[in-house]
Amino acid sequence: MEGKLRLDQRKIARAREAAAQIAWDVDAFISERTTVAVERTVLRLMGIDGVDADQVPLPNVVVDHVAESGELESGVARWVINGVIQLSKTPQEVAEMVAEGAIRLTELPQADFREIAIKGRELASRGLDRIRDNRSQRDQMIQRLGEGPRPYLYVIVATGDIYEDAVQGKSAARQGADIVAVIRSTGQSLIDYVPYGATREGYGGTYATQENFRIMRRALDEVGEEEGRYIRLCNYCSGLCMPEIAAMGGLERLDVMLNDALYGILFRDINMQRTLIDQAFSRMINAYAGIMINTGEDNYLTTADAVASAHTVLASQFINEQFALLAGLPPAQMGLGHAFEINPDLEDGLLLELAQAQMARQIFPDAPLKYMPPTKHMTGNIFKGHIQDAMFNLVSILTNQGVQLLGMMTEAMHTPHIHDRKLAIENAQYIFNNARHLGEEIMYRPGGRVERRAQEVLDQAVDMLEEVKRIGLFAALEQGMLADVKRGLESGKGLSGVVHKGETYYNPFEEELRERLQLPQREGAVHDSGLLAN
Amino acid sequence: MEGKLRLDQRKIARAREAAAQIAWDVDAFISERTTVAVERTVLRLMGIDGVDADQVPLPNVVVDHVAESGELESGVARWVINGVIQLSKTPQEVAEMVAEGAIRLTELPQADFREIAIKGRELASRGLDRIRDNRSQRDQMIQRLGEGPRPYLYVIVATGDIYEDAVQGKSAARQGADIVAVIRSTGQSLIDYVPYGATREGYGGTYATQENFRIMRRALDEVGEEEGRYIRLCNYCSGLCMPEIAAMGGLERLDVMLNDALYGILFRDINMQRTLIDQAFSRMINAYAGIMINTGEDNYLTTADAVASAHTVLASQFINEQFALLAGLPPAQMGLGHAFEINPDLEDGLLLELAQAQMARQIFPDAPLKYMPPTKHMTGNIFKGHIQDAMFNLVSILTNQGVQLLGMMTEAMHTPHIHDRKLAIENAQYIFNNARHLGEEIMYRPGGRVERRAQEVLDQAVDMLEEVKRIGLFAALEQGMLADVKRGLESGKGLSGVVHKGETYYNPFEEELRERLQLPQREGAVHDSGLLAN
Amino acid sequence: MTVDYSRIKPYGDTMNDGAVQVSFSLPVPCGEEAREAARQLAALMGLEEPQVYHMADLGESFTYFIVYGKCRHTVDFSTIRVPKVDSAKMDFYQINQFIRERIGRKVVVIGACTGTDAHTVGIDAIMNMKGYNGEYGLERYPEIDAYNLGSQVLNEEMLAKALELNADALLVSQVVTQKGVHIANLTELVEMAEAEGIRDRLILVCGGPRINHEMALELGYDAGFGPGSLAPDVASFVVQELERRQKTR
Amino acid sequence: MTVDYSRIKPYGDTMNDGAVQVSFSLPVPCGEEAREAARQLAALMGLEEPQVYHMADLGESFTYFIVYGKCRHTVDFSTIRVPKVDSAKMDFYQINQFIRERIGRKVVVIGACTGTDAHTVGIDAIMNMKGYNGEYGLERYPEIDAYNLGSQVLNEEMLAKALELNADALLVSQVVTQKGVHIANLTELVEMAEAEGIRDRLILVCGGPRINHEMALELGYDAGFGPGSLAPDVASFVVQELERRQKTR
Ligand code: B12
Ligand code: B12
Ligand SMILES: Cc1ncc(COP(=O)(O)O)c(C=O)c1O
Ligand SMILES: Cc1ncc(COP(=O)(O)O)c(C=O)c1O
Repeated sequence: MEGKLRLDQRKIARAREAAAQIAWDVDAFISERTTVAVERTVLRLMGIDGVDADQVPLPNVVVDHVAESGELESGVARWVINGVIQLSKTPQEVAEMVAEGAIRLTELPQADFREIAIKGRELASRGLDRIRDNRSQRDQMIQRLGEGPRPYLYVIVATGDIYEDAVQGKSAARQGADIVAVIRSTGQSLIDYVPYGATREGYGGTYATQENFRIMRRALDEVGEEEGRYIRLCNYCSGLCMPEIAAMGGLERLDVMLNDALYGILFRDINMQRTLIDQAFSRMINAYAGIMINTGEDNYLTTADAVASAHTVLASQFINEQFALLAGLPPAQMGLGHAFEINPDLEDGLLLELAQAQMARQIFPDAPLKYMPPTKHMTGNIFKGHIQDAMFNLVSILTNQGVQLLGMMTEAMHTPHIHDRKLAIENAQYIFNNARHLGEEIMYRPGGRVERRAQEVLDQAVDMLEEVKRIGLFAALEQGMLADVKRGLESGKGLSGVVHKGETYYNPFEEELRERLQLPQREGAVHDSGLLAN
Repeated sequence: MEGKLRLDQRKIARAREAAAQIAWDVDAFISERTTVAVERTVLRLMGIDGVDADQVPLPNVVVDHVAESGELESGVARWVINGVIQLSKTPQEVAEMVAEGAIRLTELPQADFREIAIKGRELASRGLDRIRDNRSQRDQMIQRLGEGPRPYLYVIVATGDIYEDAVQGKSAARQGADIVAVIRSTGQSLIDYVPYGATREGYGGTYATQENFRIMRRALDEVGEEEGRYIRLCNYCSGLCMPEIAAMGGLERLDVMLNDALYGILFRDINMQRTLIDQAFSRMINAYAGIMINTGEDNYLTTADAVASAHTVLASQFINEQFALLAGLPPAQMGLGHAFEINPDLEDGLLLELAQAQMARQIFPDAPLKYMPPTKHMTGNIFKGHIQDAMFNLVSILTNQGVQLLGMMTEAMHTPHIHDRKLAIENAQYIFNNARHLGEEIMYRPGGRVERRAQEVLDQAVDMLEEVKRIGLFAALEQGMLADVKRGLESGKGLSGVVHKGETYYNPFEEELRERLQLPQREGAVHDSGLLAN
Repeated sequence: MTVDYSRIKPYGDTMNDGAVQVSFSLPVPCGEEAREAARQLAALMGLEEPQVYHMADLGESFTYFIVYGKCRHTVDFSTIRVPKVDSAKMDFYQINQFIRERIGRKVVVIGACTGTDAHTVGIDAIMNMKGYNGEYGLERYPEIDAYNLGSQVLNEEMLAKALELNADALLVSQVVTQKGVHIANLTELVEMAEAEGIRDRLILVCGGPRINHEMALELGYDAGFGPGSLAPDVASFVVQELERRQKTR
Repeated sequence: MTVDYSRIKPYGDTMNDGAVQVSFSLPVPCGEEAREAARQLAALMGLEEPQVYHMADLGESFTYFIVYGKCRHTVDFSTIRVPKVDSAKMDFYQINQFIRERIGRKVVVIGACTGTDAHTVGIDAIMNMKGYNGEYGLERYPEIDAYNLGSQVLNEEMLAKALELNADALLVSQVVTQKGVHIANLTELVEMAEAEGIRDRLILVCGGPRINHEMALELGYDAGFGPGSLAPDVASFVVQELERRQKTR
């Protein structure tokens, strides 16, 4: 697409450079640390699943167990693999023995590290192969069944009961949805483990569990076969269990994941170190799983004004883009977020929405931009709400967005009812079809209101990013430069789960992922050490 | 406004020339004829009102009376004025005496024609002065109260009961309406008299009577004062009583009138001679009363397909324009009609709607185009309907229309309920405000789909008009070239009411109107005869 | 997630949650008392926990409301039986063949939009040559003599024409329904036909956006056709009914 | 056009026409039987002549309906009385002056969005410096010590803080209402305050989009504030209630 709005390419380049520098600086920090969530993820990827007698997930049991022994700085993999070798058990069996209190991992005899590394590599290969297989299964299914045109129609289900969700999801697919997201129960993002099994009781959403993923995946595959269209499944790869959920998503063939480098820090008061480390690992998994991430820039506009804070959305998109690149996520998997949240009563507000959407389109030409609907200014007037959603759909088709999170006329009331989605899908289908090529036909007056607005937002974003680059992301977060909230380096939830890697730290999955994603290995990686060279 | 779509100016000129020729040819035909309705109008303008013992309106009684005597070819004015002179009565008293059977007008002694002409001129002046006074009262009220911005928000009331209509109209004005139209009961257009008094029983609308006009006028003036905004009143100047209703509208200060040169012929099977003669006189009155007419091109698209028949709308606009000019109606009073009736399920349908609306805007730059909403493709799905209406509103603000007949989400069900209008007004206000200057910001790709479509429609209209010019309007109507219906010169309703003017034909009101409108007098007019030169 | 079809309830996102949306206006001035009145009305309608989500002042002491609530009523779906036009649906070719083979003469059909109603698009859709939605209208059927009388046809005229042409079937369209004008008009036709003693000789069919088969039967018609009907639907019914009558006669 | 306020009915375009619009889904497969079920449900709701104007297949044996009908229920508007926060509404300056003159010390107010609810925009609108809709929040009031605890604050924490700061008033925001989670949470706070014997020392105020004063009273609060509330509304109530209590104490 040739630029419809004349944007200064040098400013775009400056913004990108600043964001890259910001991400690199953080990456150096990340490289020296791991978290309990990353370690649990390693275990999940080894195939460890299930809960102990107290319903504590085995990955937590094992990580806590290693942590208690003060050995987490080497990572859990080393200890579990040693157990596997020493006891000739599977990782799952080893974990169960730990849970039963039958063994203490750090007290078992130690195998030679080369042996551990060989086993580690084997396990990592096997684990990632499962993810790779899912990815290629997805590719084949899409090949065979086809998929909806873009913008994809994305709807949520959120009954709290996974079995109702499955029904609602299937119904949505029959109505025309391309992506079905299961919204999580309030509060899940702040619990430091992933609940287990099928769940039927959530508030404002349904717990994300691996079994729930499976139930939904099966339901959507079923309906996809019948409708002759691959239906994508989405969930939230956020909160204190970010990388674990990425692993679960990879293992259960989720297709889309909410996954933002900064969201947890800003909007859930999760400790910044914790989230930044977690997101890096989660994104490598998402990248490898072929999962499209969706970033959460819309959240900036739920508290701040969408006109005044438009540039913070753009700045965050740049940062998310750079963190994604560092994790091996290609632009085609970057569902960078933004939202249609300008007060509908603003004169010429639609011009500003158009400017923002078109600007994002031009700056991130290969990203399947995820466009969020009006929410904040939706009211109990469902009729007015339905046309706000129509305007949102119009802007999307005019600016060629990638993923259309459908607005619901009942936004101000409840999570969507079964027919709310139907009406929302009809709305989008009508507008998309009836204005299909309008975007190709219209041009914006050079120097006009739309173009000037885009330029102004870009300018502000460049300024902001260069300032963040100057002081560093941590300081910027501490000063409340993003989303107007101040977060301390040492405060927020989950800090205690951050662990400085020791000399002996070993994570075969990260190494294998980096290899497969063609990312450079971290310093000290076994992979680069020649240990495994035969 | 500079042309956004590049239209061939020569083609526009050709279309206009053809339409002018078509109208002139018909005007020559009209000049030799009058109708019972025109004659009744003369009586109404003289102040004759009320009904006889059988509820027959006095204008009908008197015209029928003169017709019975075989003297209608001289017009009624001459006979009534003679009665006024001979009996020293007012026209109303004379009419009442006729109704009571107390006198036979044609058998009274005859005054000298010069005396009749002087009296005629006096009555005509007095009658038209009332209309002029109404016009200046409107101007003053607008001056004092102000009015809504364009596009005006136009809504209908249609309860069947004038007292309910008044409530609904006031409520609509409070909600933001600029124009309130009272829709007529089914069938009224085919009755050859105007019902009398306040009416409370109509189907699909309320009878148009002078008393009903008065009741609504009072209600809207009241609410206009309170809301600080002049509220326009609209009714239907169509059917067998076209010119009478124009007179009633002028006398009761209506502001807008549905008034189309061809509608009655095509869509009500009224005889073509009858309608064409009637429309000419009705339009002179509307012109003088400062009433904005609204033409009925939307009707073409309720039976025909809006894509295939788009050019018939444009052709009819050209014809209506020329008939209006012949009646002294300036472009500022020409609410030329068109409609948003393309099937909403058509891919890129919105592009075609935009093309049509923008084209009309450019071709008739000074006309307050009246834009009709989707009706035919509205369904019981009120939610979808509401967004069809939103798209309609969007096209209107993008193309700078003059009068926006608001679409109702309940179009497929019932004439509007009190809250349907509220939601419709909210819809328009939201879109108009939120996209206020978007029309100024967007340009259409030269040679693109939108522009090509407009060019194509214009081409077809030129062809059609030149063909109609070649064969003449009557023949064209006979061949079904307009709206796909064939109408005979001698068939259809109301033909018996057409009268060839005699040598002695006299209509002081037409002469006075032509004088005041600075139109040329008809051949044989007293005005040009020197008779009245003192 | 199993459904008890003998007691079905509205569904929002949880079985039997009863979720219902309602909107209406009340002739009361906008305010908290109005809101309470709306809530009470919803409660009378059987909505539990009625929530007024939107309230708008319409002026002139009218107020508009959008309400959601949980409906406590249930419907026994398992026993619902809806009368349907029970003729087998045939296509253009089959219908003409049926007439040739089983009726053995042309079938005469008259259609009109009657009373003061001037909405011809519906009856045209059924009758006109070019048809509607890809289906030819009856005028195109070689074995049918179709007469479309157009709009605003009085019942007298309709019956006179029926006698004149010895019609087999009358197709009556009614679109305007305000204040039940269509009911009055449809009823009048049946009564006039009965009065003239020709009711049994005619297949009476009505149609329109607010017509359905059940109500047509109630009004004394042989069939009723609602929105989306096409010529073959009507023709299939008419020819089969005609054959049936010929057999039983 | 006169209205009988003791028997008001919905209004479409004619007094007492009862016009009501309803929409809902039923867990039944789309078809004529479904339409009939919808009609029957509407009839149970008291709608006469129910018309199903739209029916849509939602898949998975669910069907959506849009229905209009004429409601036969009436409401007695003339006797409706709605409890309202009855304090006089003052502005920023008057409130501060009131505190200086009649309370004579700073008023301590604690606010939070409690339970698992993380929607802070509402409570921030009331409390934050910058305020909302052109009205400063309580933090800006010189005579008020305002503490905004933010979101997902547990009831225990809230009460502990109240004791610690010797608070005059607690402002509780609840936005998520699914499955009645807000009712449970609001009730718990009152019960805990009572259990600790400090209920009477506190002015308890709740607010949120689905809260109203009447329901707040029922839940044991002193006042409730719904959508569109602003800081002066709350502060006016708090300071006047405080004065009243000081007087009666
Ligand atoms: C087009 C239209 C017009 C055109 C009609 C042109 C024409 N030659 O037909 C014009 C502009 C002239 C018009 C005028 C009026 N209209 Co009108 N009109 C409509 C509109 C927009 C569409 C109707 C239509 O063509 N539908 C398409 C056809 C194909 O559908 P259908 O009629 O349902 O027919 C199908 C089936 O029902 C069935 N069918 C129909 N008839 C029959 C008969 C038989 C025997 C069979 C088997 C089947 C069958 O088969 C058809 C094909 O599937 C509707 C609103 C809407 N969206 O529905 C309003 C509407 C019908 N009109 C309405 C009104 C009030 C009027 C007026 C009275 C307004 C006024 N006072 O000026 C006038 C007067 C007309 C009159 N005297 O009757 C109201 C009726 C309200 C009510 N329920 O009573 C409506 C609903 C609009 C509204 N909300 O106010 N109208
Ligand atoms: C913004 C928003 C968010 C933001 C919140 C950001 C933040 N920091 O607050 C984010 C994106 C984080 C969010 C998340 C979620 N949200 Co949310 N959200 C909204 C949204 C769009 C707007 C709410 C808002 O800010 N309103 C503006 C404020 C000013 O209005 P207000 O809260 O009513 O406050 C006014 C009055 O009520 C009153 N008031 C309010 N509190 C108090 C307190 C006192 C003491 C007083 C006196 C007055 C008062 O004064 C205020 C000013 O006038 C609504 C939908 C909507 N349009 O209403 C959904 C909505 C509230 N969210 C909803 C849900 C389900 C969620 C999630 C649970 C979804 C999920 N599973 O992920 C999450 C989880 C959050 C959690 N743990 O609670 C649902 C709730 C459904 C229900 N009825 O139960 C809604 C209705 C959307 C929907 N249809 O699904 N959400
Ligand atoms: C990136 C991201 N993660 C997660 C969530 C969901 O919230 P929670 O953290 O409560 O699961 C959102 C909310 O929209 C989001 O944007
Ligand atoms: C010019 C004109 N006159 C009149 C009418 C109204 O119809 P009727 O002739 O039945 O009054 C219309 C319908 O839209 C119209 O466009």
